[in-house]
Amino acid sequence: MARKISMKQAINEALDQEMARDPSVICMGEDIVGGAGGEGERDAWGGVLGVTKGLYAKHGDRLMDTPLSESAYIGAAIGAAACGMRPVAELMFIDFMGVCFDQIFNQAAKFKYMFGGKAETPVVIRAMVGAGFRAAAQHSQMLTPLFTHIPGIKVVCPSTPYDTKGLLIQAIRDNDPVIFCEHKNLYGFEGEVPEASYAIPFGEANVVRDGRDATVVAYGLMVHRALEAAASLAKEGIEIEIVDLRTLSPIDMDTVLDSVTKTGRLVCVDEANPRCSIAADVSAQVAMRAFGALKAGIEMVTPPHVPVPFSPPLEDLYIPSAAQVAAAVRKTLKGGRH
Amino acid sequence: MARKISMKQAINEALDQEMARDPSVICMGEDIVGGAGGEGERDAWGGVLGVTKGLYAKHGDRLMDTPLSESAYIGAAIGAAACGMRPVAELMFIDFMGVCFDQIFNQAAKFKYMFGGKAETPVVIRAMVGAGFRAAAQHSQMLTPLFTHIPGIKVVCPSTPYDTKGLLIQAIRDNDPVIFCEHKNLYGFEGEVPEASYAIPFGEANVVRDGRDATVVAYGLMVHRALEAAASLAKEGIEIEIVDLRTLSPIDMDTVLDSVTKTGRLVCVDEANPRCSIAADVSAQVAMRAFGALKAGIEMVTPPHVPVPFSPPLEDLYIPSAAQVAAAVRKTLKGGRH
Amino acid sequence: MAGNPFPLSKAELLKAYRTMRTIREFEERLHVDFGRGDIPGFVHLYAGEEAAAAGIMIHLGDGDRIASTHRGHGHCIAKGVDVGEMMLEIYGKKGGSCNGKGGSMHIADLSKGMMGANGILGAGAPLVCGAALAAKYRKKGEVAISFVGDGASNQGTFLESLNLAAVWNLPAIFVVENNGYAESTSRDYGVAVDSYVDRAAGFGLPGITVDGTDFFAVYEAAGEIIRRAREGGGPSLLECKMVRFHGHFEGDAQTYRGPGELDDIRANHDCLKKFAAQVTAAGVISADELAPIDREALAVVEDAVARAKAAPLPTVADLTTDVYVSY
Amino acid sequence: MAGNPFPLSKAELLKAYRTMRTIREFEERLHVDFGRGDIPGFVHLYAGEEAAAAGIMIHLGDGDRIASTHRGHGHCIAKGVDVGEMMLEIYGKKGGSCNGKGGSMHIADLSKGMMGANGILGAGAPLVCGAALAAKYRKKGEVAISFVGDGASNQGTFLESLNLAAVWNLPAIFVVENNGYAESTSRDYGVAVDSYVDRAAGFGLPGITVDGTDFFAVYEAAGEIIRRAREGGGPSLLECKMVRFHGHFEGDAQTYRGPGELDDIRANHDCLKKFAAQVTAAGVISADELAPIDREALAVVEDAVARAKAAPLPTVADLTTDVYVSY
Ligand SMILES: Cc1ncc(C[n+]2csc(CCOP(=O)(O)OP(=O)(O)O)c2C)c(N)n1
Ligand SMILES: Cc1ncc(C[n+]2csc(CCOP(=O)(O)OP(=O)(O)O)c2C)c(N)n1
Ligand SMILES: [Mg+2]
Ligand SMILES: [Mg+2]
Repeated sequence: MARKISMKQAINEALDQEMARDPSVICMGEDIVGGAGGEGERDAWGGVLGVTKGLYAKHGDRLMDTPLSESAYIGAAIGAAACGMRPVAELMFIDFMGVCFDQIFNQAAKFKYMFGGKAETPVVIRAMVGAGFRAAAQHSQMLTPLFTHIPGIKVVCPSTPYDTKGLLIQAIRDNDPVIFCEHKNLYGFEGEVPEASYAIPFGEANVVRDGRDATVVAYGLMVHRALEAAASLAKEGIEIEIVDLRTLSPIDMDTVLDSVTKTGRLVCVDEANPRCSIAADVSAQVAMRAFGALKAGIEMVTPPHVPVPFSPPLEDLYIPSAAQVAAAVRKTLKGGRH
Repeated sequence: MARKISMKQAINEALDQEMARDPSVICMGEDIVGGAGGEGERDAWGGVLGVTKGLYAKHGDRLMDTPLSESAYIGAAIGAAACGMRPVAELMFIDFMGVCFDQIFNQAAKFKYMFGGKAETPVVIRAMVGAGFRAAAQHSQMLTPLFTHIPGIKVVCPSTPYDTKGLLIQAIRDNDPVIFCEHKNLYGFEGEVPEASYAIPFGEANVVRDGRDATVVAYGLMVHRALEAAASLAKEGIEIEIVDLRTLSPIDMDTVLDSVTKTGRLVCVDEANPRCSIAADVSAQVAMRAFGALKAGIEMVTPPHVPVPFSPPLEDLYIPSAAQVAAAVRKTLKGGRH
Repeated sequence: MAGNPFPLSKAELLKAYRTMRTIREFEERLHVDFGRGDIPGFVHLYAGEEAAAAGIMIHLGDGDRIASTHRGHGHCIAKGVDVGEMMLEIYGKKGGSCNGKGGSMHIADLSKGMMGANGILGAGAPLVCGAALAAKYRKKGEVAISFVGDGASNQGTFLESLNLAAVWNLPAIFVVENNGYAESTSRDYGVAVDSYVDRAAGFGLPGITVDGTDFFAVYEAAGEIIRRAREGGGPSLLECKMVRFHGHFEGDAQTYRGPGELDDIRANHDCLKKFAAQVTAAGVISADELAPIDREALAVVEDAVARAKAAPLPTVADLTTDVYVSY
Repeated sequence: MAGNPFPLSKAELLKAYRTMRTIREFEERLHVDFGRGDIPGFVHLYAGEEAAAAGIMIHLGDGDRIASTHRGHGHCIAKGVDVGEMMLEIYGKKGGSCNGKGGSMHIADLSKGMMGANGILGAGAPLVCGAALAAKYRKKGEVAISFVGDGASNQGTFLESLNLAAVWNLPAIFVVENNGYAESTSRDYGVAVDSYVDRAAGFGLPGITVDGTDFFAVYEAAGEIIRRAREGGGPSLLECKMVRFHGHFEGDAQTYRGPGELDDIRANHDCLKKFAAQVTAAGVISADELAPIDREALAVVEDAVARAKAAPLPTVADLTTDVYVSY
């Protein structure tokens, strides 16, 4: 069996390998090294949860700590990308996008189109997403739909260490701006990851479980909730097919449509708030493009349309559970054409 | 027949009447008066397209010009709202949200929930939306889905001068934060508007045309495109029902579901980019909640997933047309259960 | 009161001491309880910085607004937010300041003029411009104060607010709590100028730097600029140089600190020790008069913890309420 | 070259004059054509401000980057962007700098180091930090320059960038084009300090203010700070005080101007007139030598307009290309 490492280590390794391979790859972010300007340890943090720890020893000043100015340094990463570098900027929590969104959605995302195709902006913005950390409303959001809505950026949200490494390497090599969403509650999740470098192409969803009865579409942490649900449903004789989107933009609708054509039923699971969500997006596309294959109404499993609460029992209720996924599957199986 | 005024005048009148009625209503924004600090005319602009012109003469310093610092002054409007005022802040173009989004989505939208219900933030943020002005990628976006995705804010986008006046008055009186989206290509559009003050409740869609054959859901400028399409379809004997959402958050799904239950067919028209759009949101909810009523696949009519181009013929192709709406209606009428 | 060299009465001095001691006990207790795993989430402690909160807030009433930071407990306590409700909140319990929905980083109490701790750096500054604007319209001489860390002073929101406050001549005060670090990064790496007074000057604001571990230095500087703001004299910036006793957040190993740094700051820059030394040396208050306050503060905190542990958690019904005033 | 009191050769002087005159002709022609309804969208003219673009850009090569503003035509022309392609772009035609997709507010040519006009105020400053960072890694002594208006200097993005450039010691230069107005609002309303040099100092940047209508003043100050940046001496701010001949955008009635203001600035603060007077008074260049340049600049612009009018429009196939490098 291959080596098992955590998602955190997979990110570290992908960055390490790409920095070694390509001198134009640089990293920047708040405390991604840590200890700058002080009298203690350099590389004191390696990012707020230690993801980039150890890279400074290998790559030195190609990792840059930044002042607490996301507009300036995310914008600088974008500007440097437009001038031939391949910067990987860390936004720490995706919730902080509100102080620097213009640089992402009006600058990086639009350069190529606005400039008539004459610009390339190969920047990667890494950010933690998702709830479950008891970090409350401003440090726990998904926000993937906000980026997915914007043409010109690519949005990635892996569910396993294997995908994380391969997709991050692809993100760095990709010539378009990429928002790379790391679920903080998966950092410790371990899985098999080859040591050698590899890239996973964007726009290829992964069928992580085959099944005939219903299609469950998910990404990030929700893939694991879907897998849990599958285990309990299997005991009832219900076999669900699980599609892990992996990249939200571009999105691999073909795989989703193929699966729905086979199963005739669709449940979309999303940790983002429901309105204008990824779940809604996938549901709508299926309702438009594979209506004939649908045997019952589509189900969406999302948090309620509320901010993320702090108190642990509330937060646990907020995040879609395996039980909710299973219930939605049962519901769509009961439904049918009148 | 009642008096006819333009949408621009309707906004001006709503602001005027509310400022007269309630001393806690104040307005702020870049050049909403104009001429500040200079030697020429005061009230030189009344906003970049003259919407607030004349209010300064009546309400004086309750209209405040601001430095070009959207974070600071939109945030100030929010802070003042939390302290008992009813500020109406103008963001000029909604495209500028990227420099001040945090104040809107992490502050205003979340105060009530994060603070356990103990805060009220009755702020209105007015902004121009939409394409057609040859203003290119950074001055022509809809972006309504970005705000609609966020719990805690309300999102309004009227299609007529009558609705504009009533909804803006409601927005000002409403105790939640409201993003009030004004389609710049409707500013000159005229319609009947009573002089007396009136409020239109949020969350009540308007069936602007009755029809039996298909439901077309739209908002803002797209309502007019749908009406155009209806006229040409009627000649073919096709009668569409048009639902003008008016408010996107809260959204009146009941009216949409009732209409779809009657017609069995749905076309969602949206000037926003397609991914995670309002069109997708409505489609998904219908596919979940009224699947049994659907006789054919849902159709969505949106721009392509590209930024707004500058060149007039490209921009005209970008914006969904009446012909595209009509074609989508014809398509869903041809579709049907297999 | 002959023999009192301080600008405050003995009662006021005792009150200030009680505020600082309550904050200290509150934070040290959280440190212990977090270490035990009793407290969920991110917790940023204010211990070591108490003199700033106390020295500023003593000038304020409930009508004056403040906006705080992620490191907000000290500001809350000094502004009069109920310690028991705060503890309930930090434990995620019903009856907490935010009914358990906010947690440490979002404690607010608008009835006390406390507009919220904030998980977004710099976000309080624009809000405080708005509070100050409201005060200007109300014409009751109220002020609004934004707290910001040395690191967060590089946020555009904060910088824009300095200009807006100056342009509108708002009764707004910007307090930079300079504790030398932003997370693990030294203040001198993140900010290229030595003094925040220079930065303020670049926006047209008067600024002043004080030893933030010296209650009296803070008290005097804050009093002066708050008075000016109340009288229509406009905004100012106050830099408090201070120390943080604990890590950036609980769980931080603090390897970025220099050798002996923590011992030194606890020994030589403890604002509570300094205050006690000052008032006892002047003979205004005796150590015996301070001791009961220490005991009472401890009791208040212990009581708060006990009640927080015993209190019920929110339930599913709470999940979907409080999003909107009207639906 | 005895008798030339200027720091530039006669050839360089003629080149600078040609740059400025080309900008002027370009803008005055757009003013007329916009009035006729020939040009779609928002158009912000640079006429009156030419000396700044010319005096700065003359120091730069294609490897040096600039990021411009909504008022970007002058920067583009001075940076060497093709005038014909610019005109095609402004007319929304195929073959334009952005193939018609960008328009006046988004003209870019990365091959010339021109990173784009920008419809978002202040947005160029972070981008320029990145360009300067890239230059630092490349170690070829390249610099990057951000232009920003007096009004946009209050954007948080711009302010954060000053700090970042200082902290990272970047070869970045921030040019504040202070034309006295942000739309209809006077600069003195929007900014509470008299000098941008003070604002720069608040971030640790050296700053200098020059008469932006005096080509030679701009030339010298820019040369000095660009040299410093190339040599690793770090970022600076340059404030150019200047005048804008037209409205904020085409269609602006400019009632906010004082009586006689427009006449005065055209008569007494025309940078082209000033330049011509300076070089002819010094006897270095005669009026007869300038006249052909005037004619040539006019011809270049007229030719560009003729070609732009005749050029084909983009077609439906162009609508959906150029969003991504790879799909
Ligand atoms: C916009 C934003 N960026 C980054 C963070 C993450 N963060 C939280 S606290 C902190 C350090 C703040 O340092 P400083 O302002 O000096 O305050 P201190 O913690 O020292 O009190 C950082 C980077 C955040 N919460 N918000
Ligand atoms: C973020 C943002 N806010 C507002 C605007 C609208 N706007 C365009 S130009 C302008 C005035 C700019 O003034 P200044 O920076 O002095 O430049 P000038 O026009 O004088 O060259 C404004 C407010 C914008 N484009 N972007
Ligand atoms: Mg600090
Ligand atoms: Mg200007």
